[in-house]
Amino acid sequence: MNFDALMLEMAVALLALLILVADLLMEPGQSRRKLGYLAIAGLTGLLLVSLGRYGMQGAFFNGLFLQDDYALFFKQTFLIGAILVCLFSLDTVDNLPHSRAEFYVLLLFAVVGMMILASANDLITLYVGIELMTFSFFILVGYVLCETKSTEAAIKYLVLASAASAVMLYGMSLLFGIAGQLSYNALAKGLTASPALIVGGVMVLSGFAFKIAAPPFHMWAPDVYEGAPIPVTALLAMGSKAAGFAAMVRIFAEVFPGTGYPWPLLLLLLSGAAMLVGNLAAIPQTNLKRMLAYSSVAQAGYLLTGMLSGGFAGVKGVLFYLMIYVFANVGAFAVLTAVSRHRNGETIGDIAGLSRKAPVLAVVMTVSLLSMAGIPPLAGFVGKFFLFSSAIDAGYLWIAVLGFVLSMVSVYYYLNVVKSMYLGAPADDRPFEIAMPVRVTAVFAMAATLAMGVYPGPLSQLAETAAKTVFK
Amino acid sequence: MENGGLMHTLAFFLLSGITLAAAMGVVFKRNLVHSAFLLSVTFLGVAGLYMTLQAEFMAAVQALVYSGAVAVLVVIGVMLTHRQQMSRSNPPNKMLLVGALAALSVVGAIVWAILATPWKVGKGSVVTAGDIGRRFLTDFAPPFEAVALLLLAALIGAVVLFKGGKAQS
Amino acid sequence: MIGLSHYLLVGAALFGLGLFGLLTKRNLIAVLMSIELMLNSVNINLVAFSRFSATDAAAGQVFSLFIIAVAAAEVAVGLALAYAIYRGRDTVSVDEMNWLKW
Amino acid sequence: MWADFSLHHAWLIPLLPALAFAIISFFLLRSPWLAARLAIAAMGTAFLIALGVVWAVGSKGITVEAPFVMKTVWFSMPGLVASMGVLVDPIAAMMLFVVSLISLLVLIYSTGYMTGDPGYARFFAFMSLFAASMLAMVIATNFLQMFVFWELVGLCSYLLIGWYFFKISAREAAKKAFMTTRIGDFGILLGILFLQIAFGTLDFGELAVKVPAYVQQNGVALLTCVALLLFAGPIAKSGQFPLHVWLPDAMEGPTPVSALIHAATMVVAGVYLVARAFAIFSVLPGAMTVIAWLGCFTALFAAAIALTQREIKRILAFSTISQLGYMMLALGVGSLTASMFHLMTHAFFKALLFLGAGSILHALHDKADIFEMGGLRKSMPATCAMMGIAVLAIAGIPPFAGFFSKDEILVAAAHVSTPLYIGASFTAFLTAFYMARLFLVAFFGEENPHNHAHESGLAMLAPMGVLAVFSIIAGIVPFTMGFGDWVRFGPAHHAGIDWGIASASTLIALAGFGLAWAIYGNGARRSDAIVKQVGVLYSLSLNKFYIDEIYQWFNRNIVTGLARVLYWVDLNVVDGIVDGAAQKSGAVGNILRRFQTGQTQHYAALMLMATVMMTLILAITAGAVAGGGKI
Repeated sequence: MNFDALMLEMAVALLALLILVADLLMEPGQSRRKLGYLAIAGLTGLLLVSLGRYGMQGAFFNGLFLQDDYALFFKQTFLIGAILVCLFSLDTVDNLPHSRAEFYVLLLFAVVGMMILASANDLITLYVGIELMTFSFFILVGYVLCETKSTEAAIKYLVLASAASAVMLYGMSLLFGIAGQLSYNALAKGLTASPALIVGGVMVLSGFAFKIAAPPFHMWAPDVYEGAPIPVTALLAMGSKAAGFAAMVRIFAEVFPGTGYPWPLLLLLLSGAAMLVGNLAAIPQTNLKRMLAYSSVAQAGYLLTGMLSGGFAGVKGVLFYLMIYVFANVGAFAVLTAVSRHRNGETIGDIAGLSRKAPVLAVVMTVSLLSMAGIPPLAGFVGKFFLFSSAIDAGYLWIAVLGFVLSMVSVYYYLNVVKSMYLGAPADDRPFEIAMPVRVTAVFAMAATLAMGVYPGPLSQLAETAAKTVFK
Repeated sequence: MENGGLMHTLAFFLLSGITLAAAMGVVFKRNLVHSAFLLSVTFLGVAGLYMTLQAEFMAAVQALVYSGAVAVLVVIGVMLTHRQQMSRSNPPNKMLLVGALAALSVVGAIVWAILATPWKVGKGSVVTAGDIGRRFLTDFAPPFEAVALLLLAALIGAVVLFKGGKAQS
Repeated sequence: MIGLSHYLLVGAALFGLGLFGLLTKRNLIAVLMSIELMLNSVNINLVAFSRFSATDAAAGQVFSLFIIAVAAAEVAVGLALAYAIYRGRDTVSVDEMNWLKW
Repeated sequence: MWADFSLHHAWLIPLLPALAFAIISFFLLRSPWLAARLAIAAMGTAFLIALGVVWAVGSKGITVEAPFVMKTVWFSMPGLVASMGVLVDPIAAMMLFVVSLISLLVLIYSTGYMTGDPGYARFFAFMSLFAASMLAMVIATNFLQMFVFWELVGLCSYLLIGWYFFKISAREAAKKAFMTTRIGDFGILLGILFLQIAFGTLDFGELAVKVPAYVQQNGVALLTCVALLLFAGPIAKSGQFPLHVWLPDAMEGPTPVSALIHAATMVVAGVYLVARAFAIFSVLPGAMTVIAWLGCFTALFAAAIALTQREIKRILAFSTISQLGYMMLALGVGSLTASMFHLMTHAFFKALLFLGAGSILHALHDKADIFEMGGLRKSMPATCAMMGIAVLAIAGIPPFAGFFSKDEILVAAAHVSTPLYIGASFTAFLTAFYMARLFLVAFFGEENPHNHAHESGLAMLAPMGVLAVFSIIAGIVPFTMGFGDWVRFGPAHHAGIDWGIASASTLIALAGFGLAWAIYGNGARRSDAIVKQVGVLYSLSLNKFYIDEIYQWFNRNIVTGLARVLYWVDLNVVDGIVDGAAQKSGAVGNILRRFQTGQTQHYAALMLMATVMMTLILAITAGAVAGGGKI
């Protein structure tokens, strides 16, 4: 048995257990900040180690667990996201009334689940990966029990996610019935055209659509995003979505193309719906977390256009876009954390006049939002360019046009926030205190967004290498 | 139980009848305690169906984990959260029609899939507990470890959530 | 002669009942129970396929064991959350959990 | 030495102000003095490099056909290699010089004008970024790079126009500017996309080779559409009819911002884009005709509006639109030289006009109506003199700068079409009239006893003085030095004056002055009687031909109508599904509980319905329903 393939996953899991044990050894009242730093240091170390693992290809456990550049790229995306989220959640965690160490533990568990998803090459591994991630999120979402909103969000997420995975499981059972096996390779050969394949495939797709929040499977997202603690929302928005795409792209690239059904049509519909609903529903939102939720729905729509072509150019766009989305997202949520700590709220009114109280944060927020809107020269523009041009090359001109139009619309609500920050008057004149980790995270995220927009070459190269390993 | 015999047929209909009837009870009963106990019966019925499929190990796990642990957990949950008015503790909401429509259309799609698909029914194979165990420790080692983490996460979660609930009240 | 389709149909019926319960029960705990019904129907499918048609029969049963494990954990977390919201709002009605909307 | 260095480091020109922006916004927001000095130092250095670039272009024989290009790969993907780099040719060099010089002068002017503003340091940061984006746009080597900075220019203008955020009008103006220009940006993005698909490249140099070849093979139909899509950007950004509506409102920003927008950065970006892509436009007669006529119409139309406006900055804004129309007209009739020449001279005298207007507003505490100013000649002599120079320049009186560039345009137009020439000449008449009106009423009218005007400080007057000098010499000096040999498209354009046209245009301008003198001269107010005689025309002009109202009507009746239809669908279809028929009536009053009801089970029901729908779609498209499982 080759446990080297599982090295990253096991290391993160061990890190989590280490924190759990260390927590028991510490005084009950003591701050758990050290444990947060431990998590950050551990994850950063792993990220550095993982950089050397490109080019190591292989299938393990009878081909059920893949180690390739594609999985590695995603794992690095998760690691980067988790590191940054840990960094700007240090203060949030310090202010939790209880169970502070467990926060990091569960966050790391979620990362393990995402990593497993990226490597999964059979339905069981896929399912367990999804559930490990989702379970950690159930608890993290409901973490702030003194706010029943948080609990309500957790319950909604639990009920809907469980229902979605039940539907997905039923679909998987039908696929198993047709092919008689569970590994992707066997499914690719064994899936013959039949009604069961239609129903099973659609059910599996529904499960994925839930994870990536594509309408009408997106309804949980705004409510849960609003109710969850901000760092959790950030990780949910990027990690859960990225992991969903990681698994979905693999399945749709390896398993379904041979079946002869027009799967891209469904992806097209989901993509169009996501762009429409996400961008239009975001306009009237006043709560920034809700607005970002709808915006993340729209991002899922953009990302789905990359899957339409079924070729590696589109997948490359997906990889690239997810990585830069992590940075834009971290930037926005880090700023939101600071604002929320100051004002105890996250509405557009709470952020008004931020440019005068915390100019750096205002700039970071502006850059992050404009990157999501796809304004050049920020990274989001390049990402959208990759995605849409792959769709156009595959003959889906109109979805790209729709994407363009709705990106223009999205500028409107993003700019509303910018307007409020720069042109609004602050709601109070208390001095604005920004914790150092939050500032560091925010500035780093902005620098990355700018750098990747101005010079996207290396990342796009990396994404291309990674995408190629899916299409052997 | 051998496949295809009269006994098998009888057992199948009996067990599936019990299972479905109990499941209907779970869904339609207005008393949550009744629903909880009928859920246990459903699980046992499913365990019986596994027996007719010669999946004894599965049946055992089903009976132990589900009927035992899960059902007990549910009952505890019922006890914790509802203290009075048990007879009306499990009412339906206002979307019976929509719910029925949605459920029926999904079931319709599934039934179409089941009936219209030419399943390749082979001679069938019986799985032993040993097979399962071996697979757990070889091919499926990654998910096996992941599920261990998942149970740990659930444990931590339950503790966190219960503890938090107390701290605040 | 009882065959694969019979089991699948029982599974489908159970799935439908679970769905109906999921959509129409007010009590959170009853909703969780309904989800359990749906998961059981999946397990029936998997075990039936592994008995009748699968080339890799053990995989189906392994899958359903995983599902059982996850389902048990799900109930635990779900109940903890139900308890938490009951403490906070004195209700476990799913349709009263609508503070987060629009 | 310096020229060599400048040429190879031309990328420093935009980078220095961009760095100034970054440093100010991160470190210097609380030290305004230092911020202003830093911004000016960065811009000054950039200007010196730009001078070096101009020198290098002259001394090294860099021509339009043989530009200086430095490129690196920006990012690449299958079918697209986007490069980023520096393209310097005489056109770009001219732009670098003009933009950096005017930005520098405006920054110096702002140190005086913005004194006391709470956002002093921030202002300099934004202005630096604004100029940096424009400069970066100028040296772009391909459409994508250009578009990137084009957008950045738009964003900065949004922030600067909305500078006085506490004024609702300012906020609305900022939004209007951004949204209107985005309409154009959408067209430009589509145009770029089509170019990429059709030619596989966005590089200006490569396109210049490929497009004419393509036209010879495949005709002009498709490319004309592409060119018009591309032209949508300039229409919006350069304030051409009918997307000019944002420009007059954009004067809500501080006056230095207006000067920068109107003279050197934002609005000329559109003209520059057409010039840069002239290889595409020049082979498409249809597109050229559209550009020429639209330009001519805009020039005339905006001049007609400017006749009756009362606010000083608003008059200047419409005059900018009119002059931009001139530049477009020149491009449309195929004379890149004339257009660029006018762009340059216009930049100087329009910047001077705006800075002068700012000086007046500063002195009068933002009293903007020219009829309330009255007799500023005595209290503000320096401003008066310099504004006078600018007025002579814009009216096209020889030997001021505007005369030479306007003459080139008129000559070019006369060669192509007489109606265009007549339109342009008439515009010249109107221009002379309304500029004289502004000048006479504001400086020579009766003194308003409520005004306590005083001359502005040196920080404001010095930049104006520089601009005044340029407004005098920027025409004749380049003209004699052979501007047309360098800045051109196609064969060299030899300087020469068509004496007939020149004398005609001079006479026309003088006639405009004369009419203005007859009506407004000597502090007289003979205008009321005239207004009565041409009442309809007057109110049309005063109300800007009701364009804003037409848009509002459209918005109210068409857009709102669409919104109503969508609302009806939402109410009756979506809600019907989710809430069930029984609850429909009860839910009518509750508008916001539509989709996101907060009810977990509604969400679940919708998800399941979607799953069923997807199954149906797939089954039907695959034909599996009828075929019993076989495709």
